[in-house]
Amino acid sequence: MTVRVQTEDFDAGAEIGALSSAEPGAIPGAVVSFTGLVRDRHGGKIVHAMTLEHYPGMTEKELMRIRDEAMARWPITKATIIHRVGRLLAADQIVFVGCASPHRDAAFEAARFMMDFLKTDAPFWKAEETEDGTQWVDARDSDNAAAARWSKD
Amino acid sequence: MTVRVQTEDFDAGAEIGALSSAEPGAIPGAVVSFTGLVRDRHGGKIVHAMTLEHYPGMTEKELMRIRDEAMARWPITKATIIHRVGRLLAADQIVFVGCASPHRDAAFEAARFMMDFLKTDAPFWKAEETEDGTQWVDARDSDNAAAARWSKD
Amino acid sequence: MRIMYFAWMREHIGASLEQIDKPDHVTTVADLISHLRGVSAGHALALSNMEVVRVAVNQNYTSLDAPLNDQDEVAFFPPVTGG
Amino acid sequence: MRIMYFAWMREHIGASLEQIDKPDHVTTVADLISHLRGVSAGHALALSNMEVVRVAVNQNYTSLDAPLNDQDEVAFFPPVTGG
Repeated sequence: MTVRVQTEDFDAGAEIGALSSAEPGAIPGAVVSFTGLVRDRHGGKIVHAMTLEHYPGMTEKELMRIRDEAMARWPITKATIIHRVGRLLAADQIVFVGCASPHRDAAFEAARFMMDFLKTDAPFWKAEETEDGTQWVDARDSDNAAAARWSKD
Repeated sequence: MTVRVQTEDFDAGAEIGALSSAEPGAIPGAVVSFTGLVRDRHGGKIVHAMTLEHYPGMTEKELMRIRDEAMARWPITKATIIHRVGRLLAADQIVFVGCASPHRDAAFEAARFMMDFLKTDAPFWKAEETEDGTQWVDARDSDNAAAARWSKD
Repeated sequence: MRIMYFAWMREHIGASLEQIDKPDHVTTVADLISHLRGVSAGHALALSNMEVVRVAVNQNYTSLDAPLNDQDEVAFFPPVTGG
Repeated sequence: MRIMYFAWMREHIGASLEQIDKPDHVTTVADLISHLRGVSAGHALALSNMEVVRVAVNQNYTSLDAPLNDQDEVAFFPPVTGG
């Protein structure tokens, strides 16, 4: 049950190991993880690095809300969200979302749900460094559409 | 681009690292992984261990077919399927499926697709050791339903 | 009140945090925005198009008609782009 | 032909591999099953309910009416349970 905002890198394998561990009788059959990387090309330009800014306090609160909502909607035994902040280089890891469940469908859906809402709700902003200088990344309509598909109407 | 059937354990973090690597200009933004574990309880019984039997030759062929089909359907840059065989203890890792893509939706869908078809098409059979002795595990209707949802019609 | 700005809004305004006394006529987020637009050209620019501005009061997303009081922390920021 | 059996089918039959000469009257998978049912009680038991048996010829899934020739590798096994 981990939500972390940090400048340091993370070890996806260690996080999957932590999600896999359980009391006797409760070993989850399925662990799904998403690892996001800094792309080195965006909109036709070479990206050297990016800086991630966030809203300390609100970020952790939103990430916990997203994780709690996932745990309320699916039978998941553990969930982890890690997001890095500060300056990152191309190919660096940015984000890890993972969860464990007795059921693979639940693990896949909950992980995807957490990523979709992290993209629209968690207060992080990316500034990309390209050959043309540093620019704030625009939000994408496709991310709002991805989050909207989970609404229960 | 890896398909492996092996008795040894695997390192999910190292596999995610391998999926993340790319030529300059092609760093994928998204890596999704599924790690399957030996559950220690099934149908109300405590499971101590299980033995995985497979059909050497056909197994690798089916896994490559599943991976190739995923790569034809989604824009994924790399995909890995690893399945262990032989005797495994409760909580051991059994299976790893992972893929990398520029798009998180594609990475999530392709990984889930590969797991669904691995469950119905790859010739592996589990015999579980419980307090009542060793028993072959029955196939589940829910797995056929999961694979059927990808049919294009 | 504490007013916070992030990303390009912070750059336009030149500060990430302002501490102000809530004017009496400011009772909602919309009132606060009208007030802030008069503070400087940077404020006016940052708050010119509310379509691309999100508002949080006390670290919860909220709408323009939300009520405010003097102890509130109000944050303005562009649509988020993490992950 | 090479005939292979896996999981509980292998246990019923007591062997994972049989090498046989294809009898002339065996031209399809269905013919082969009829033939094998006469080989032993174990074969008859393993092949009694084809609803729970999958067939592969030369390592590809196939149906009961698929044609066979003497060089084929034919595998019988229960629905798979890996992953």
